[in-house]
Amino acid sequence: MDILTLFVIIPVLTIVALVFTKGLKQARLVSMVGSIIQLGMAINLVFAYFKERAINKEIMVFTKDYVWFEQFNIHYTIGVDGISVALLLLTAIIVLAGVFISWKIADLPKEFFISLLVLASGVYGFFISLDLFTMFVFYEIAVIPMYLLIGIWGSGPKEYSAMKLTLMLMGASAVLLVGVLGIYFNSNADGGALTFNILEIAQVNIPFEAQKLFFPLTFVGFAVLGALFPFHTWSPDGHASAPTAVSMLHAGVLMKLGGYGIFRIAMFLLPAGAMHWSWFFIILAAIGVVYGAFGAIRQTDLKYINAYASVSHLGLVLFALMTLNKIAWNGAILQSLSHGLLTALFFALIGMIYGRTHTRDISKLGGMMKILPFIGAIYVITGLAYLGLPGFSGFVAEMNIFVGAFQNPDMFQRILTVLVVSSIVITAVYILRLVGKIMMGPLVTNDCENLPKATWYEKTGILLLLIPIIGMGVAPLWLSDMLLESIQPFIQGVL
Amino acid sequence: MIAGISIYEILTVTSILFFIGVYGFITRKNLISILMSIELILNASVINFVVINKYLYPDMLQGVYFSIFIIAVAAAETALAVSIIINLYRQIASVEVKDTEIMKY
Amino acid sequence: MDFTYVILIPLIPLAAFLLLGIFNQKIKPAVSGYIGVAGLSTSAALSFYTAYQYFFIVGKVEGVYQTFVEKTTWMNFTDTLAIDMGILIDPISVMMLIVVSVISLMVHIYSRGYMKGDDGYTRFFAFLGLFSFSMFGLVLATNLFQIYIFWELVGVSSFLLIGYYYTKPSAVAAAKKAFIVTRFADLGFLVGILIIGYYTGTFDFKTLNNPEGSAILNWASTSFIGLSVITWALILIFIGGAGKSAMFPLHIWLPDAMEGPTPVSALIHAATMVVAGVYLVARLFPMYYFVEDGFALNIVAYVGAFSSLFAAIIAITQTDIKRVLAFSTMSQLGYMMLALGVSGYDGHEGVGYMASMFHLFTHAMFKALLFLGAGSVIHAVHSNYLKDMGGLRKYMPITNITFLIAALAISGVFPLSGFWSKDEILVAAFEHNKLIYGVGVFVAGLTAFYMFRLYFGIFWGKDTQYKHAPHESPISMTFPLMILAFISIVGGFIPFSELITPDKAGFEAHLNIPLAIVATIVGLTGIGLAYVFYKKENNMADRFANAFGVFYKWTFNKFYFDEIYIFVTKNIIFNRIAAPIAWFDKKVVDGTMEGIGNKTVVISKKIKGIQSGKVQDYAFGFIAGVVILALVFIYLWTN
Amino acid sequence: MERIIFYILALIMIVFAIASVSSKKMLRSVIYLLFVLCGIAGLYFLIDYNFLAAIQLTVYAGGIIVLIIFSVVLVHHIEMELELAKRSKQILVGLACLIGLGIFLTTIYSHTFNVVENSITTTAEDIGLGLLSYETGGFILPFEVISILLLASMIGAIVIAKGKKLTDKNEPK
Repeated sequence: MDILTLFVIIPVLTIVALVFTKGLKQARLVSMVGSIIQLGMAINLVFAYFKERAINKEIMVFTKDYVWFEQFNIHYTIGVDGISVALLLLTAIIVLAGVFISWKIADLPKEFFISLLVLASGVYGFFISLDLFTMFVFYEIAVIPMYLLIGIWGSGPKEYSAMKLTLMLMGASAVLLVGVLGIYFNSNADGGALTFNILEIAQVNIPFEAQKLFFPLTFVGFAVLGALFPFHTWSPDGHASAPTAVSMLHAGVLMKLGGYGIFRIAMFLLPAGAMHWSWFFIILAAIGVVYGAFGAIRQTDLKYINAYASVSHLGLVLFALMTLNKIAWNGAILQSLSHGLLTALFFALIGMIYGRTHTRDISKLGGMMKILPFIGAIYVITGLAYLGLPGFSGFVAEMNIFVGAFQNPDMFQRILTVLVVSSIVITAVYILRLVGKIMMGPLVTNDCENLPKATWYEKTGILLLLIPIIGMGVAPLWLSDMLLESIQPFIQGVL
Repeated sequence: MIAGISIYEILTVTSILFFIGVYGFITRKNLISILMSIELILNASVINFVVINKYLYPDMLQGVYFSIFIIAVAAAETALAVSIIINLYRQIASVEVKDTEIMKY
Repeated sequence: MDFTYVILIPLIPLAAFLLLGIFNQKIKPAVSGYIGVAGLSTSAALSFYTAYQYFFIVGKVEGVYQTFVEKTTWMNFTDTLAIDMGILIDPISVMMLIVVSVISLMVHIYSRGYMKGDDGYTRFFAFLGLFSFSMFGLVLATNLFQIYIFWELVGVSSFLLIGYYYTKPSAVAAAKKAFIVTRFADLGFLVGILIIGYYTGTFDFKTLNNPEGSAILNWASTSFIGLSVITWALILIFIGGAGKSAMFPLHIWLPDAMEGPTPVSALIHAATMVVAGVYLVARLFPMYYFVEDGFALNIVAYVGAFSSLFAAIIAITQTDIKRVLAFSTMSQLGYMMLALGVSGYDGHEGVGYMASMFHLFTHAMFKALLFLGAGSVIHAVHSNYLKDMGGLRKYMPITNITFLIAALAISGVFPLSGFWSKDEILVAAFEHNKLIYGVGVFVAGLTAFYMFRLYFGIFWGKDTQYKHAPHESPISMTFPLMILAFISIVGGFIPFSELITPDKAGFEAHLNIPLAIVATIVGLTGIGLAYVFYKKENNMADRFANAFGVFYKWTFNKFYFDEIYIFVTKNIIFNRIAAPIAWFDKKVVDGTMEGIGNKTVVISKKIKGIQSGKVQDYAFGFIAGVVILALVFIYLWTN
Repeated sequence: MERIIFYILALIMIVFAIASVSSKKMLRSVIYLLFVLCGIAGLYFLIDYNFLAAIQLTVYAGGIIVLIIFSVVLVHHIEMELELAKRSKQILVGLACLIGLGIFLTTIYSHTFNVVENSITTTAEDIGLGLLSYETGGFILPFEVISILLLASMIGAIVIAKGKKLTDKNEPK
């Protein structure tokens, strides 16, 4: 058994073990153990990667290849580079934190954890696969459980939100599938056989006309998951209705699949298409950044605010990707990681506040810092990290994006960059409004004076997320260098 | 052979009959009327069999045989249809098409 | 000389912050106060040692002060462009170390008395530690990006400290306002950094500031709308500095920031953080001076002069003593900017630069003193307003005397420290630009007037009947006052012209007697007027105010800048931009998506009707289909 | 002479067919159909297929029409007015039928039939022999199959028509 396939096997084994559990206590224990093993493996993978990278200069390391469906040349091809390693680690962290945050889930705990782990296994599989078709399969595996998770364990208009989210993502998948097949049927442009293997396709010069046609399809297919304006509307409703751990996992990891897919497939395989279309999508992304931030200003539901903030922050990822610049790409990956941790943390905190006060309406909250000092303090820290304060991961990512985007001497792109930079001010406005309203200020109601303090599992979950955020923010060099090295072969295509 | 009448004229008549049958089949709202329209259609085609046999292949009788079979089948069909109609009438007290749409969707 | 130990100066407060922050609940308040003071004392001692080492032992090589840099890579962008973290030792950074550590230490000591019994005592000291760390990091920054990083951290500690009384809505609003306004200014700073980073290929101060370096020599290589891009970058960076240093029109946050505890106002909003903008311009002074013949520097001068005048006028009418001091701070910061703006580079030409730094130093001391004195008063009478005060000299002798010393110093009375630094500024302005000189002299008079209005209003004036007789503050509060008063008296005799000059070579400064006399006369006139108006309780001031009428009202309302700010934020951003976007998102974008969904349902219902279950309908479809197919195949599909 | 008879027959058939599908009275509609069927029998006489004409008369005109009349009488009041389709639908269907007819006719007229002039008279004997022959071209197998089919349909018709008892248990109303 190779080191990467284990990432899919472990969740599956955990699911199998979960099937035989009874009740909440056993279910969460099994999930926790499974997730901890997973996290351990992810950390181990980081070290193994560094060791391997020192001697192996291929684009991907730990590659394995098994034929899966011979007729169409579909393989189970796996391998990782620095980017996937980082994202795998992120996923493992968030899944474990999600398990901790769901420690007290009341309804159908077993089924909940199973769905959660199915989702996780899809994500893991997506990050390790190097075969378009396999990737697509894992992508679907990751997206489908969302419907159940929101529809069953959600709150508010959950059926509606679940349906909306699933339909929009499925619609995007359909578009994506066309793009993927388009790539597949052009993969013999140099006379070879049709193939789904990403590394092989990257060697092929797909005709420009085909690239022009299939790049937007592939891009949009993934970008909907990355909340590209104007296809972001599933995100606020979906997040608002989803249970906490699902919001965490979805915003934290699943939405990263979009950016990662664009990077790995759209950009890497269709570089000419990317260059041809970059002007268009960069505008959309820039609009998304500013638009999401402004949208967040006016919301009154905590989760909606965070969802719009995610639109804005993930807009930055797409923006950075479309600038076709190495530094900005590094920033995009960093932003993916940073946003994943931050937004998961935010959702976790919102879940805790909601679990105690049973409201997410900011007009009904106030002065929480006094009653819940730990949660309040972490909330403020998270808010500050979210608005890009130095010392936290967000700053590092944003600076990479801004500096990278500014390296392009094209005046149009510069102006867009300045526009995008201005989002840091708008972000400050809504974050501070939020913090000022719910954490500071006078108490709004008196009946919440005896709210329970944060429990050990909540604290564990929070610290699990907070420590990497600070780690990334204080010492970004090793991570940034690891990513830069891995980006190098990808950027060559578009330069 | 009918003296002075070409095959074209006969075929014209049967075509007209056929389409009258089709028209009736689609426009009538009563199960029995529909059954009658079907009879018209059947008859029009039976004539064609017969006439083509007579005009083009007078040595053979296949057309005739076919018409006999068709008449036999039509008789059986009518008998069944009538029994179904009667049964239906017992159940819903109507033989109008609009009352028998329960199988839609 | 190895200056690596300087890194400890910021790290010790950081350690204190982490210690107090993480074990917030577990540490006894008394202990946390000691931890804070001990940490800052160590930093201060190290700062003095550094200053001694630098200025008197190893700093000067062949008459020129050297720049020492110790750094390590923090993040790589490209092969050449990277963010470094490190320390940069040169005259101004060492001077700032002294200022920050002294004021911060004094405020730490003072706060032990002032904040006694407060719920968030430990939290307060933690935040002070965070601020000190950030400020030290800022002054020691080796490159633009590092200064930006600490710049933001300073901003956030300011946010946290202004919002220290977080249950008070006005404090929360003020904290938000301060952060957002400065963040808005930082936008300019950041874009400026991006431009500089792209066109010069470095963020490093040493490379950028080298008068023979490519960054300065090649400034004209690219231009944008009539100006060199580098000039644009410098203007944008100055916007960042103006935001922090409360220059017009980004000053609106500073008066509100007085919602924070008074020691915080003294530390952050009088002495250290607000001078960061001045420090930033001074840090990049060679660039400002050489690029495009000082175009950006002229902007600095005029903005500084205008802010100085503007704030001084407003200060006259305010009744909240902390706000008077806040506007005074803004006015004095304008003075420093003005001084930088009129400075030259070589030798005696650099007097403005020197004077600015000199004034930064002396101002930090006496303004901190004023704030701490005001804090002592507020502590005693539990009010911020002049109307609740009067005749306090009898109750609070030490505060009275130290406050008087500070007021005299800021008014520029010989031989207190303010006299010397202000005189140098006026000399520089006189040599450079007569208009700015005129403004400077006028502002000096106004300063003396409003300061003594304040002084007489608090300690003399009417004999207010107090419910609880005010009493002198404890020793922990008066001790810092005395130290600062001492520095305010003798600070003017430090030979700044030897130590801090643009070309780092030093020159002989002479007292320009005629200008000094003019300034002194103006200052004394201001004091005299204040004496006449406010020494005894009388209605002259009111009569005067009535005579000015509308102008007085405008001034009293700070020229309605807060209203404009509220209009912009509430009406324009919140209602005119955010609300339509929220609406647009709900109705148009989401509406489109929803519409697609709904239309699908509607259409499917329509299509469902075709499947009617009527055989006749099917038959019709069949017949019509056959007919059409037949038509197509027979007539249209004829090859 | 035959020509005239043919035209008369054709006219009768078409007119009564139209009347049959458009009449509002059920029973009349059936009677009109009877005329059409008789006309068809006449046509068979004209082309010398007497046996066929006889079958047509007995089975169709005799059997089926009677069956239909029975059912009409069983389920309708004699004078009940039938509901007609919507005018728009009538026109639409009529149009489709006319176009279809046009296609039929143009196709027929554009095709040259290889007509063999003859005056062979087919007797019932010929037909009977052919039907029962099991040599090449014989129709004995279809004949048997048809007879089975008739039997089956007869049984089926009886079972269905008398099905009331079966439904009684389930529907006690």
